[in-house]
Amino acid sequence: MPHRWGMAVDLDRCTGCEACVTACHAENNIPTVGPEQAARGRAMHWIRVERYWEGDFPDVRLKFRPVMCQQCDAAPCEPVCPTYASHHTADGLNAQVYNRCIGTRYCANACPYNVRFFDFFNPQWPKPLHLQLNPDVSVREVGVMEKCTFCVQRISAVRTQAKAETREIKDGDIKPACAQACPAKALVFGDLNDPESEVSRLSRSPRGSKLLDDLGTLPKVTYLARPSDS
Amino acid sequence: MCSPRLPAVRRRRRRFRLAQPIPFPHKTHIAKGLPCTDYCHESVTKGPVAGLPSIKTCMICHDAIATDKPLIQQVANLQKSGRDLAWQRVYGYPNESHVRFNHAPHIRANVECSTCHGPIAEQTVAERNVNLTMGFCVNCHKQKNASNDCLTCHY
Amino acid sequence: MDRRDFIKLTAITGTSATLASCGNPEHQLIRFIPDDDLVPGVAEWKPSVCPLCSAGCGLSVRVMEADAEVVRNGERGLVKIAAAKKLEGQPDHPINQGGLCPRGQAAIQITYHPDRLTQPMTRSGARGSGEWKPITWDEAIAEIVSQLDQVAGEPAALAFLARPRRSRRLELATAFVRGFGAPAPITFELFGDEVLRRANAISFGRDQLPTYDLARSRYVIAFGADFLGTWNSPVAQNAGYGAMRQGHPQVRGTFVQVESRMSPTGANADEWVPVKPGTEGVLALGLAHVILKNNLRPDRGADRGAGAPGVNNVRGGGAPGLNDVRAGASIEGWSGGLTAYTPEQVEKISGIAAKRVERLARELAEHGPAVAIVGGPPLAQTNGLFTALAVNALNALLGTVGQPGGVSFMPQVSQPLAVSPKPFEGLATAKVLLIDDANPVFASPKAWKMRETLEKIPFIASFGSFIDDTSSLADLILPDHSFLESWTDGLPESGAAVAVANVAGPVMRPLHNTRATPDVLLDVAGKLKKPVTLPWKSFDEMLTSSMPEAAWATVQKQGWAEVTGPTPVARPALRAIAYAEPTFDGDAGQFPFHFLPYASQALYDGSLAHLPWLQELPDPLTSAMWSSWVEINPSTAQRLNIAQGDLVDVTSSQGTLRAPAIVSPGIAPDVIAMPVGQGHQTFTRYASNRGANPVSILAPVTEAETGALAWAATRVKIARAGDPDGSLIMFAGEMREHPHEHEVR
Amino acid sequence: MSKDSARRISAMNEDLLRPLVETSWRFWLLVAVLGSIVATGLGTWAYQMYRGFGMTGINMPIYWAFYITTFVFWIGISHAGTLISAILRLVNAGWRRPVTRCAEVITAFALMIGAMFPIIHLGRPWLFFWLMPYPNQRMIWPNFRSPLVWDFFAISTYLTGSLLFLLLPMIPDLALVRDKTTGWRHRVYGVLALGWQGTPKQWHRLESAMQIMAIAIIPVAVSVHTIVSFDFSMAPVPMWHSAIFGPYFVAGAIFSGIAALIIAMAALRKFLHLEEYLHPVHFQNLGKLMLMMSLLWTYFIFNERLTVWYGNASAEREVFLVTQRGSFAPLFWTMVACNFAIPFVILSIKKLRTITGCVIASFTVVIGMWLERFLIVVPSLGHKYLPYTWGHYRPRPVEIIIVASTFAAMVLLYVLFSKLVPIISIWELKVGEHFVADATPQEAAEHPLLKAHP
Repeated sequence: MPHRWGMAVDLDRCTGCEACVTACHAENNIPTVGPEQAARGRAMHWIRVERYWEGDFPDVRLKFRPVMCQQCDAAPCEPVCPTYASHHTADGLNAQVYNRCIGTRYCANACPYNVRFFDFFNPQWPKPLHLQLNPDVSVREVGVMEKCTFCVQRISAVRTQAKAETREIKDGDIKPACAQACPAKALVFGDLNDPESEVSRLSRSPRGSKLLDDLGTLPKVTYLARPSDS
Repeated sequence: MCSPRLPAVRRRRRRFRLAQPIPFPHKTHIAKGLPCTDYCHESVTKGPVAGLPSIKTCMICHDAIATDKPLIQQVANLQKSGRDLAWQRVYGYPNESHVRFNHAPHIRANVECSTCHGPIAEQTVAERNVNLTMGFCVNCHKQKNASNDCLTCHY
Repeated sequence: MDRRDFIKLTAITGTSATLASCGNPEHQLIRFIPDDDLVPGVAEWKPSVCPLCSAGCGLSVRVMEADAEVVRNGERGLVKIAAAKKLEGQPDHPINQGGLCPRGQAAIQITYHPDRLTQPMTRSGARGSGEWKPITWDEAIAEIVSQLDQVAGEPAALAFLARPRRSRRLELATAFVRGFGAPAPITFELFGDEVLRRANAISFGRDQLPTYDLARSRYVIAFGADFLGTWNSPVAQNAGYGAMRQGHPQVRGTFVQVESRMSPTGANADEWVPVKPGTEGVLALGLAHVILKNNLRPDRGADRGAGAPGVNNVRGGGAPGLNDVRAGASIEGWSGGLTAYTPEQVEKISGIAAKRVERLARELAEHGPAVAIVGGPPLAQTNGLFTALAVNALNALLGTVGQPGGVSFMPQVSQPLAVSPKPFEGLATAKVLLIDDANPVFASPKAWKMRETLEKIPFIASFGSFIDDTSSLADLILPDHSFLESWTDGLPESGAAVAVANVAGPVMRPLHNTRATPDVLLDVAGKLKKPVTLPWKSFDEMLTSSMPEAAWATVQKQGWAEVTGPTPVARPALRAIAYAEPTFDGDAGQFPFHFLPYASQALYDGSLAHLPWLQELPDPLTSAMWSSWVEINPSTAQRLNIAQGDLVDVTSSQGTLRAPAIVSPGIAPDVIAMPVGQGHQTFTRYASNRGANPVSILAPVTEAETGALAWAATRVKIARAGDPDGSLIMFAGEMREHPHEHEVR
Repeated sequence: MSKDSARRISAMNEDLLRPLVETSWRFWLLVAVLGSIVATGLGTWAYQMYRGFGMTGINMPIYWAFYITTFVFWIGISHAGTLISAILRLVNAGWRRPVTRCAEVITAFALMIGAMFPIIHLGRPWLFFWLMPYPNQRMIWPNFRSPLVWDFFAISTYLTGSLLFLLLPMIPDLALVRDKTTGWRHRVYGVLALGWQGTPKQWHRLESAMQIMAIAIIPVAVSVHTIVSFDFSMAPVPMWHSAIFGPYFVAGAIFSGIAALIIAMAALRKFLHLEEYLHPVHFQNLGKLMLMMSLLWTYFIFNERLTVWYGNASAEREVFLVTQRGSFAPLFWTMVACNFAIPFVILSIKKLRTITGCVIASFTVVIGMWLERFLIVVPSLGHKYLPYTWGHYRPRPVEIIIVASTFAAMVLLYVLFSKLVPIISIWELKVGEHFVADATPQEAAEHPLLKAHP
């Protein structure tokens, strides 16, 4: 049976520290765009920690919610792409193929989660910052869309490794950069087709729900609610 | 890092026969019973990159072997001056192809070096004889029943 | 030209083409023989230590082959190097347990920073002009040796300025200056925890920061401490917090935060209790009063004679006779049941309803194990020590000191930190100043006249890797290796149950013509006219000799080892103190608002403002990037006609700063908060002249007992100064999930 | 043939062919001015490609803005023509005769300009051909599920049809130009006239072809704008995902098309001195048609917004409120004024329904319809489901210059066209005025075409 990669985000564990955000930048060669571009709304964060205020002082509360590509099973980004740059893989990932992307940005409009980012310019890494770039991940050029890949390079590496050792991939072998970095262990990644995996167990939790569930996108990221939020 | 000047455009054209620091005779070394994946390109079995051997690798053998040849002496002198052989890559992908090729699984699947690199074993200076187009990869993947998903190579 | 060429041509306008062409350096850069033998394309993981704060998280560094441009023998060329690619938390490290905070992740950019200093330099223009002349290391060392020789024999002529860290590095510096006959290094950190250390010494005999066993707590009440963000050992505390919430089946710990401005930590609380600044200790004692009065004391607290075996060894290292009864004894009226702190009294002082105090006390007592945490702003008041002692006493009463789910103290093998509350005092007499990566010009109030003091010192040498507000005043720059290029060490004070010594060797070769500062000090020590004799030839030799062989072997493998040794015990004089009303600088009529600077989640105390990843990290609460801002309560903003993004003048008795406003519901109407981090005059291309520095307008008020800077005790007034100027850059659009529902309500 | 009608015919020939042979310095000046604006636009586009798409004001999450707005706008304008002239031909409205060609030309040029925008807005415009199904070595086809690929087919079909529809009735006039001119013009128009001799067989074939085209082009035109609306309604974006978008877009397209037509006719009338051929009644009739479309448009937008208001889905409500009374409210109410209030007042009062009145109303409608497209595209994208990601949009100079230059391009193409081809269909006009004899050889006078159009 093919794998079906998914994630569970425990909002009760998440403290909004944003370690995942920097980890993702470091892993995936995400450029910083600088203050002028950031002011124009071009900052790129494949994973972001949304925060919402509730109530007013003094009875005020705050909600954090890390949002990355939800890797939907019925992804609205996929059918709209005219060139198949955005497509579905056998193990359920929403792939973004940079070299096939011509930059219509239609996928980003169709994405209800707004997790797709566009390279408005060629990325800049003033020397020697470029030495940090991860050689396992593409450096995207101007005019293409990019987004969270569930760290497909890590999935691929573990798959290759497992194959070389003629074994199955074990639960916990693969950790995307965000899940690896998370100090509070709020992010759990794994195979949803394996009923025993940690992510499957968490996805079945009664606290679990999908983001914008009513849109019918069938996301593979499950959010586990903070009990006090109900 | 290298500078982004216009000659980069011309480079691809010249790539098929690049000026190497020395005319390395692949043929001679293979004939002497030195397989590609030992010593010189040994990382090919371990990871994604085949690697271009440093002068240190050359000198492991040539410290003793063929030390009378002028070319070898040239190499030895180069090493003494602290410099490495500036090999020019013959096969590779431009960044905008976004190809993440991994040698190791291909070696494990018993793909011959010559499948992708042509008769390099019979060449002296390495030449690019196989055009590694996407069609080339896809056809082979189809034949061998390997995954043909875009995400297999492009990420 | 075919299509591919065309793409290439268009791509050439930017870096991607540059990067693409890097593997094919046909443009004639010479290649040098590599020093490292790495398998290309295959990652190696090496241990290291995060240098950014005193938490001391263990790192696992991904190292891969990369082509670097270097200069060798005056020739520019390419060489394959082992390059650090990513920092991850080390899975087995007892403190961070595999996790890492956003700042730690970004630390790698220190090594590769484009504005990092690459070689020794001497000042060529006027002081502070930013004009430098490159020199060789020999010249640089000769210069510093001659400067030191000139002041040899003058006891207070040499000063060494560093950040307070328990580390062998600082010990080496101490040994150096002591050997020279100078006073110990002056260590200063804006968000230092001297008050809490002193309080812990008084209450528990431990002059260090506490460790919280949050994973096993069922009720956590925190007073101002941003323990999930920037305070103490945030990664360890996050790990514990996650486990407290969802680590146990069916049991979910409750978390209450008491503070006057919602911190990223407070944002996670089940109950958020806004309190008048400086009255947190009163609330703590109010809770204690209710517990005492109603005899709600948990059973486990009945016997407080000995630590429970097998759990966090609070009194570790044998400190017989020290028990936490002492904690209560430090509070006036404790034995009498704290009658001065009835809920009604607490309501009057702190503004928290008596009923709420009563309820919180009952919850605390009933939902054990419970723990109270204090840190940050409450301790940066004139009565900070009282507040810390009060919370310590509450913890003692709750019976969870040294118990599972409570507060404990990590065993220590090093002497406590000697922190200088007023660093400028030690500098007044200095003729030669050595600065090791400290930036007091930025991180101290203008009123301390740090810049003026430094300008008067005849010779300043800086070891830092960057030109910042302080090192721009230096005469000589002796750039250090980055932490990834050299031996690093740290002796964390908290975050684990065992004594941890972090020591890691270099994971990569130096990129630039830099030298490790400890080795430079050792070199200089030997070259002085009257040499300072130190027992080590190099820093790694010092590190080797600092631990047993077995531990050394472990250290080399994993970057840390458990060490043992007698834990130093502090026994400061015990004197019961009572609540004293906090005093603030500035008349309440003229300056109606409390000014609360806080450590930024991204930029910490400003020492990380030069890292682009962190500049572009949206602040967790406001989502601001690359900005400074002033947080204002909506009702206050409305009253003063201030809208989001409007420029606001914040004026204290010390001066005025201007920054854009963020209208935030998570702040009390009489409090104005501002993140520390921006406002550097000089600090690389990313942070220079960006935003405003709230520290600059702080009044030089100090905590009454310890003399530490009371950075939360300044009052300010604010006024709208203009329309938005675009300097406030936000990542988020809206702050509420249902903006209009809110409006309707 | 009376003397009178002979004079009339010769005057007609002279009036309508004059622009083709006489060129004043004013014309060259106009072409120079317009040409330089267009050149600036092209240069700006090149600059945008060179520097990166970030030169625009587009951002996360407003990934479509000025360019797509203008794309939809021009595709809408393109309905001026073919659709209107086809309907008028089919219902045999006699007053259409001087109008049809003006209208059809608008279609062709508006389509060409409109079709540029999906390419201009691409992140990597040099790869635009990946939108087309072309045989390639890698056997990779475009994604036929994508509305953008449907767009490609719809627009290319419509453009082909419109060009045919424009060119077919041009043949007799090109032959006329051929016959009335000498030298290079004679030779060029001789080629363009495709050997038209005006034989009954040719008239018959022209008639059949035009009938077929007139009928065929209507569903194509309707489908084109429906498919353009699918670009939006296929995406789960609040206020986009709407079943009404198809007819709503078509109605809006015809509405703006009529406005463009009125403006074009008035301009031609004034600058080419065609007062004798374009009468106030033509404007009044088109004005009435526009009034009807204005009311229809108003009905649609009322419909759209009312159902959203009652539906009260949270995401849609946010978009609704931000357009209705939030930051987009000034634009929204300007649009309502431009598309409803002003044209309604001008066009429903007979006294105001003069040529000037109609032109004023048309200008407001053109502005209003551009705003309508803008208000469809931008507020929705800026206010999707997760408020954390809401954003603002402000156009940047490159976008403004490129969009503005397309208006100049439209005028330029129109001016050049009117220089090369009689902008009013001479033979149809003659047919309408019973000057059959001159228009056609005698033996063709009995042809059903002429009977059908007395």
